[in-house]
This record gives sequence, C-alpha cells and structure tokens, in this order.
Amino acid sequence: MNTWYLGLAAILLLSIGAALWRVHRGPSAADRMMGAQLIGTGGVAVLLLLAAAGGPEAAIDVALVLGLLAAFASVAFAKTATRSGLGDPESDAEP
Amino acid sequence: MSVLDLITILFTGAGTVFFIAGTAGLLRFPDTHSRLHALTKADHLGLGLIAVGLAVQVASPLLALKLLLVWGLAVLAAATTSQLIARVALPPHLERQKENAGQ
Amino acid sequence: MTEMPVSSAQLFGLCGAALIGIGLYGFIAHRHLLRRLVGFNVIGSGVFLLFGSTGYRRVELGADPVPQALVITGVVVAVSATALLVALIIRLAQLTGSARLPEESPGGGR
Amino acid sequence: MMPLAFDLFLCGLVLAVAVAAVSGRELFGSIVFFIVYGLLMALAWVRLEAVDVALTEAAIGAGLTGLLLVGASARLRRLQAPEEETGSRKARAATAIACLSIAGLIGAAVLLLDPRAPGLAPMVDCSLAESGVGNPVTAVLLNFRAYDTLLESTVLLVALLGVWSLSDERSWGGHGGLRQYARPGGVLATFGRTLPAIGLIIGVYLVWAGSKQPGGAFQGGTVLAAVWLLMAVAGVADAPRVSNRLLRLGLVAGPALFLAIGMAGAMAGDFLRLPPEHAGNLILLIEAGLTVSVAVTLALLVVGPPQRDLPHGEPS
Amino acid sequence: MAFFEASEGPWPALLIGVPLLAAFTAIVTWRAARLLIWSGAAVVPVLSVVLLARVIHAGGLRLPIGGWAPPLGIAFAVDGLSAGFIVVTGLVMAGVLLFALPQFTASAPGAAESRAGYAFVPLVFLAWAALNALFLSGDLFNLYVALELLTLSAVALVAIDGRSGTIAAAIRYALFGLFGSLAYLLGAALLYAVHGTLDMALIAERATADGATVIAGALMTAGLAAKTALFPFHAWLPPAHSGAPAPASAILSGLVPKASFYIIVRIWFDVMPQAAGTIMPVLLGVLGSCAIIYGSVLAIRQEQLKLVIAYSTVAQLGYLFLIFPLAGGGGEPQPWAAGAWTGGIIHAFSHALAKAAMFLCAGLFMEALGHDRIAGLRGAAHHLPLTVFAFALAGVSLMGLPPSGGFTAKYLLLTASFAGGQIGWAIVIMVGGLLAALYLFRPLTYAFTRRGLEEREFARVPRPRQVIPLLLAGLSILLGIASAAPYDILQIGRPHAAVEGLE
Repeated sequence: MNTWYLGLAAILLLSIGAALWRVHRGPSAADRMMGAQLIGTGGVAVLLLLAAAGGPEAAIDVALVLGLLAAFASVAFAKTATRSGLGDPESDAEP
Repeated sequence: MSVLDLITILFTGAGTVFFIAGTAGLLRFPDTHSRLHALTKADHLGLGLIAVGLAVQVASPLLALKLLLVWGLAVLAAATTSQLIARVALPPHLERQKENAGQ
Repeated sequence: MTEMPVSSAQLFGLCGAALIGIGLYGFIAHRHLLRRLVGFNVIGSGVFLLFGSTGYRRVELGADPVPQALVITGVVVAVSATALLVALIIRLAQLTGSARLPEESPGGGR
Repeated sequence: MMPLAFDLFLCGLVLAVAVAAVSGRELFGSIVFFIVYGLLMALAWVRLEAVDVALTEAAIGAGLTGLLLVGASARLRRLQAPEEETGSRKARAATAIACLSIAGLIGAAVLLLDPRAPGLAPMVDCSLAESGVGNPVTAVLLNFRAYDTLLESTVLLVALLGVWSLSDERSWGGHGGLRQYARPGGVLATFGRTLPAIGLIIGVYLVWAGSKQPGGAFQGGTVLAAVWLLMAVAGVADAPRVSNRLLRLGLVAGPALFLAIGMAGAMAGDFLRLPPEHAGNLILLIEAGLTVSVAVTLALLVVGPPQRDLPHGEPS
Repeated sequence: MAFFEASEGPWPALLIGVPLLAAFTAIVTWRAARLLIWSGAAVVPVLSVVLLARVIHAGGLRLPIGGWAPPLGIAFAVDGLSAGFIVVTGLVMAGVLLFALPQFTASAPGAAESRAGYAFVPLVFLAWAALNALFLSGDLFNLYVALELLTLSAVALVAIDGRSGTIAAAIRYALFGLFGSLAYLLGAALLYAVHGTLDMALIAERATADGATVIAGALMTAGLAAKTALFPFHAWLPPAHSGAPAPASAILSGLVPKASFYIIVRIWFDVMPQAAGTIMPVLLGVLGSCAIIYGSVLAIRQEQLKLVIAYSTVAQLGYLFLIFPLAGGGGEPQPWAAGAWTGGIIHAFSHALAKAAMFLCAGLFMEALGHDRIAGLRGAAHHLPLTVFAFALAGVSLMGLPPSGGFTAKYLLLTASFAGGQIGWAIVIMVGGLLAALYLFRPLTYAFTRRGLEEREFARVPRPRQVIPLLLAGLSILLGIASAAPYDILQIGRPHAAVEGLE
C-alpha cells in the first residue's frame, strides 16, 4: 500500500512539474497565479499521500496550513490588480 | 487485499487522474478562462477523491475530519480565488459590459 | 535493503548546496533589489535545508531535533530581515523612483 | 528504492523552481516561482521527518514571504520603478561559474561528513522527560535552548521598529498600511469572513498541539497573523494605529514574559531555568505569550510602515 | 562537573536582561525614554564592571543556561576578552545614550511622539543587549542570533534619518550583513554536523583540521569579514556610517564591526587554531593592510568630516586583521604571539572609544554649523574648544601617538612584527599612522584657523554634551597610560596565557 501511495505522490509531483511550465510561460499574470494555485493543491495532495505512506502523521497538519494559506497569495494578487491596490477586484468603487 | 484497500486505491487513483487532467487542461487550453475551468476540476475533485480515499483508512475520526477539512479548505479557497482571478483576467471591454449589467 | 550510492540525507544536503549556489547567483547577478531579495531567501533556505539534512543521517534514531529547532529560529530571523528589506526597498522606490541601488562611486567624496 | 527516487525527483523540482525564481525574466513570474518554491520546501522538510520545520516553512516561507513579495512587486509597479536591465552576458557567465564553484565546495563538505554521526538526538531523548513537553523540537526551542528563542523573538521586534521608522514624519502614529476595501457581500468579503474562523481554530490548535506533536508558537502565530491579514485585505479588519498602547503591549508581551521567567530563574541561580515539575505549564505560558506577540509582529511587518490614507493609490 | 559553577550570580543574565527590559518598555511607551536612558546608562555599565571584577577575581567563567550544560544547552563563556569588550561597550553606549538624550526624547512634557525618537531608544537598547549577548556567548548558533539582532538594529539605525541616501546605504549594508550572517550560519551548521555540538569550548576539544572543518572556517571567516567591512567588502561602510545620526554613527562605527571581528578571533584563536593553516592568516593580514592603505587614502580625499571619520574606520579596522599573521592562528605559539594578539584587541578597544568620540564631535559640529564640510570648520576651536580638544585627543589615539591606547596597540603589534621578522607588516602599520595624521590634521588645521573670510555663525551647544565625547576620547588615552591593566585582564582565561608577551 505504501508503495502505491508513494507512487501516486511521485505522479503528482510529475504533474506539478508540468504545471510549472504554465507559471513559466504565463502569458498573463493571472495564468501564472493559476499555475501556482494548481501546484498548491497538488502539494496538499502529496502531503496527504506522504502521511499515508508511513510518513509522519502530522504531515496532515502541514497540508492544513498549506490549504489555509494557499489562497492568500492569490487573494493578494487579485487585490493588487485593482486600480489603487486597495479595492475589490469585483467592483470598481474605491474607498 | 480488503475492500477498504480497494476503495482507497480506486479513489486515490481517480483523484490523481483528475489532477493529471487538470494539469493537461492548464497546459493545453487556449485561453485563461478555459484554463481556469480545468483548474477547478483538479482542485475540487482531484483532492476530494484523494482525501476521501485516505479517510476510509484512518483509525481515528479526528484524523478523518482533518482530511475532510483539508479538502473543504481547498474547495473554499479555489472557489474564491478562481472567481477573483477570473475577474482580474477579464479583458477591458468585457469588464465594462459586466459592470453595466450588474448595475 | 541494498546499499544506496547516496542517502536521502546526502541528497537533500547536496540539494541545499546547489540552492546556495543558485541563490547566490540571483543575489549577485541582479540589480533589481526585489530580485536580489529573492536570491537571498533562496540562499537562506539552502543553508537551512543543508543544516536540516545533516540531522537526518541516522534514520533509525529519528530526525535530530536540534537542527530542526535552529532552522525554525533561522526561518523566523530570515522573514524578519526580508520584511525590513522590503520596507526599505519600497521606501527607496518612493523617494528615488527606482528599486535599484545607485551606482557606487568608488572614490567616494568629491 | 522508491523513497529515494521520490526524493531525487523532489530535489530536481526544487532546483528547477529555484533556478526559475532566480533567473526568470519577469519580476512577477519570479515571485510566483518563489511561492511555489516555498511549498516544495515544505514537502522536502516532511521527507526529512522535520514536520515542525515543514509547518514553519509552509506558513512563513510559502505564506507570509510570498504575500510580502507579491505586495512589494505590486507597489513597485505602481511606483513605476523600472524593471530589470540585463547585465552583460560575460559578467553573468563569470558570476554563474563562481557560484557553481562555491556550491561545489559546499557540496564537497556535505559529502565529507560522517554519515553515521548521531548528532544530539540521543541526548535530547534522554532529557525529554525533564523538559516538560513531549515534542523534542519544542523542548529544544523552549527549554534546552530557550535563550536562543528569547533573542529570536526580539529580532522580530527590531525588524518592526525598523519598518515603522520608515514612515513619513507626518504619518507617524497613523494606521499601518492603507485602508483596504471590499465590496460588501462580494466574494472577497465573504471569504474574509468565513476563513478566519477556521484559521483561528487551526492557529490555536497548532500552538496547543506544539507541546506533544509538531507545532508551536511560531507556526501558530504565523497562521494567526495570516488570518488577520486576510481580514484586513477583505476590509473586515482595519490595521491599528501604531500609537495604540494595547497594540504595543501585545508586541512585547511574549518576549517580556519570557524574559521575566528567565530572570526569575537567574535570581534563583540559573538564568532561564524551568523547574521540571512546572516546566510544562511554564512553557505553555511562554508559548501563549509568544503566539500573541509573533502574530501581532508578523502581521504588522507585512502591513508595513504607517501611512496617511489617501483617496487613490500611493501616498505622494 | 566542578567546571560549571552555578554560583556566579545573575551578572551575565542581567547584562542582557536589563537592556532588553529597557527596550521593551521604550517600545510600549515613548514617554519613559528619558528615564530609561538615565537608568540604563547608570546601571548597565556598573553591571559590566561588576562582571569584569568577577572575572578578575575568579578567572574565566562558564555558566550553563537553564541548567542544561552543553552540548545540549547553551553556556555563557566569559573571560578577560569578553569582559573587556562588554566594559568598552557599556562605556560607549552610556555616552551615546546620554549624548542623544536631548535629540531623541521629549523636549517638553506635552511634546508629541516623533518617528525617529520613538525608534531610536529601543533600537539602541536592543543593539546593546545584542552586543552583550554576543560577547558573553559560548555557542556558535547563539552567536548567530545575537549577530542578526545586532545587524538588523544597526540597519534600522542607519535608515533612521529617512533620506534617500541613507535608505540606500541601509539597504547596501543589510545586503552585505545578511549575506555575511548566512555564510557564518552555514559554517556553524557544518561544524555542528562534524562535531555534534555548537559549544565553542567543546568544539575546541574535538576539532581537527579535516576538510569539512576547514571549509566551515573559511565560510564563517568570509561572512564575518564582510560584516566587519574588511577590504574588499568595505564599500557599504562609509555611506552607512556617515549617513546615520551622529549618536548612531558612534555605535555603528565604534562597536558594531568589532562584534563580528570578535567572533573571527574566537574562531581562529580559541575554537580551531589548528585548522588555520598558513595561507588564511596571511591572506587576512594582506587584506587588512590593503584596508589600511586604501581607507586612509580615501579618507584624505573626503571633503566632509563624517566621511573622513567613516573611511578612517575602514582603515582602522584593517589593523585588527594584522593579528592573524602576527599572533598566528595556527602552528606553534610564538613568544611574541600574546603581545600581538593583545595589541590587536587593545586597538579594538581604543578605536571603539576614540571613534565614538569623533562621531559625537562631528555631530556637535553639525549642530553648531548645520553642515560638516571640513572647509567650514574655520573658527571651531574658538567657539567649541572642548569639542575640538576631544576630537584632537581621539585623533591622537587613532594616529597611535603616545601615550594613547592606540600607541600601546601599535607598539605591541610593531614589536611582534619585528620579533617575528615580519617587517612588511611593520611598514604598513607605520605608513598607516602617517596617513592617519594626514587625514586628521586637515580638519584640525581648519578648526584652529582663527578667522575665515566671514565670521561664521556657530549655534550654541550645551557644555554637558561637549563633555561626553571628551570623556570617551580621554578614556582611549587612559587605555594607553594604564596599559598594564588591560593587558593583564585580556590574558584571563586565555589558553596560551602562560606565554609571556614581549612587553
């Protein structure tokens, strides 16, 4: 079973490696951010699999923290894309 | 091999497939918005299937809860960020339209 | 278990060494200060990884907690330094319009 | 063979991402790579069975540092600071060769190390019972080498003082950063109201769990800081004024409590000595104080120096 | 183990705890700054002297912290060298804080808190705590944390003026300093990996000249040399030290680079002397010589007083590195080694006092004149006689004229280089003294010129503030007059203390 988990984790790593290409290529900043988002989720999945594959059980806590914080960079990015950097990307009204 | 193991193998395997599909979409789809579409599949389904597949194996319910919480967080984060990223990625003329429609 | 040509600890240690080199390149080769800061952080994490990997040489003893604790300290110190540098860089850009250091005048003075 | 193959692959990815982060042509791209890099480092730490470090790396390396850099690059773009000009190819090649040889030297040192050296793990195990906690890393951080940690917690304060002193004279005493805005009821605002509750639980859990299993004040404090930052970004919470007395008390509470316990020990004969029968509770107390201070300090470090609120964009 | 004595009282802990407590209080309330400065300047130097007295009485001390003996825990390790540095730090810090009192604290009861005033006081106290922690530490990683605490507070002090020039200087300093810290940390990590401990005394027992140890030593030395502004890593120093407010400059120039130098000395004389080989000491000596010549020449070319003083620091730091070839990190202990070593350390002390005095003088000139152009100093001796006298006294020490501490230091270094047949270093020392005379006579000549073309406006400067640099400069002279005492103190706890110097 451990080998199965580790194998899947390795495959996910491969897929992360592929997603890096999107971060590299862009073309827009949003594309790069999306690549990072997918890699973040992939990383969380790898952590869960590592925990299952006889790794430290607390790796799930790491996954929890990553899952919690993964969104932050994207939110910060979306925020900075507004005109003043302070508004809401969903609306053009400014404070 | 027990039935549980079989379920785990099935779910985790399927989850991984969704991830690969999502990655392929992210790489191959022509424009930002369709790529975003592919991304959310991987986030929602890929991680979800893996989490469920592992949750049936764990001994303590607390651990299972944690696994599901990880998934829940990922879904929540993905939903929010894809919405926001989509908005950022809107070309200017579409943005104007959407604003008019919204008001 | 067959004898591996290289252990995991050595592998991550070598990876740390390579990261130090990569970060150093970014630290030296760029003029844009934010790029240099990224380089600095890569060097830092390379040092940490190398340090941590040396605590994992005896797998059967478990990971040595001392390097782990020291690396945690180091990471916190590094983020403090990074935050201070980011604030300095933004301030410099506000005052001069550039995120680069002015060229050094080797003679100083006049 | 499988674990080693996995590690080999992980190292390869880490190196590739590091190269991309350092050499990418575009600043924003290189910062996104750096965030990915932090995430992969967290994986590497899990592989090294250093989950405490992995938690720190996930929270600080991938989380906060990424946030700092994304924010900084956006502000520089808004200030229209010019992007990179590339140096001469010859100079870059020379630099690359020099860096490569330094990395080679360090790599040689790694290979020269005795692969059987035990480190201090056995000694930590022996004294763990007297340390008051079950997690050896926490035992090192808050008991065996508590002195380091005391100094480290003041390093954060120094950085914050430095950041604050970069404000305009006129803005001194004002709010850190600029007031953020989110459309009421919008996705951002909803997110900013939902996630903090979960984040709070996770942060507190990490601190509480730290005495028995991986976690602790720095990891938990970082999560709390990040959660608060999210609330600020979503317009739910405002950055406090730097002149706020309560805020300042929060900054020093942890280190001051730590120092007080240390000095009490010094008066009794041994600086920072925690009597074994009370060590567990004292450590929990110190961790609680440090969590508050770490969270407040880190959050304010990311927010930046106090500024005057202007209707649009950068303060002039 | 009887070796660890727990009965030495809380002195080392107090030397760190009191400045930290002052800093925390100052962070919470700026109103307390005045009280904190007075009490800090009174209490901490006394504690330093008490510690020195303990060391003189009991010899070298080793106090495990928290009841955990190394290698698991950290120990304070105090000997004559650390106690000497702590006393000098205490004197300079007390002088600087009192000097800065009117500049950075509330002038009137109702005055509003200011940006620089708020940051300055806690930063200085934190730097003080960091310096004491560093000189007391017996542990390589603990040294790293103290060093980072010091570096970050120094960077913040450089930037405190907020002008674009000082921000740039602070960034340049931070890049060098943080890079240096990482190189040092990497070396420490390697040493831990080899020897299984970070305690310096334990490593000293175990260290051999194996490959990893040598690489670790090289990395640490390179990083620390960058932090000490050793040529060719000196470029960050002059803008950083001249751009800060005068009291901050006094700390930055007088004390901060000595901290990283102190660690280099510890590494090569105490921790792993056998790994030094023959090339490394000579290389450090050559770089130090380059620093002496290059720094002095550039100091001569400056038009602004603070830049002259800052470039002079580059040159004077160069002397410190001559102790590596002269006192020989490796090999057989030579009869003159103790003399050269002690000379180098006394030079560090007298430079700390003299350079702090000079920067404070420059600060007073700037207050009186509104600028620090050398050509504008005409008439200074008439209007600010005490300050000019203090500057001249400090200059005497920097030039190495008798009976100053600088003279004793250079005398010891010269004697060692003649005794060892290494005439090259002696020539550098003498040329450096001549160049120092050149760059210091220029401002002094202007100051003593009675009348300029027009009668210049000198603002009044309160006399007590003029006394502070005078006292510091006087102390650097006293170090030469009573040179036997520091010489003996520095030998306390030294491994080769038995070797007689050539006094």
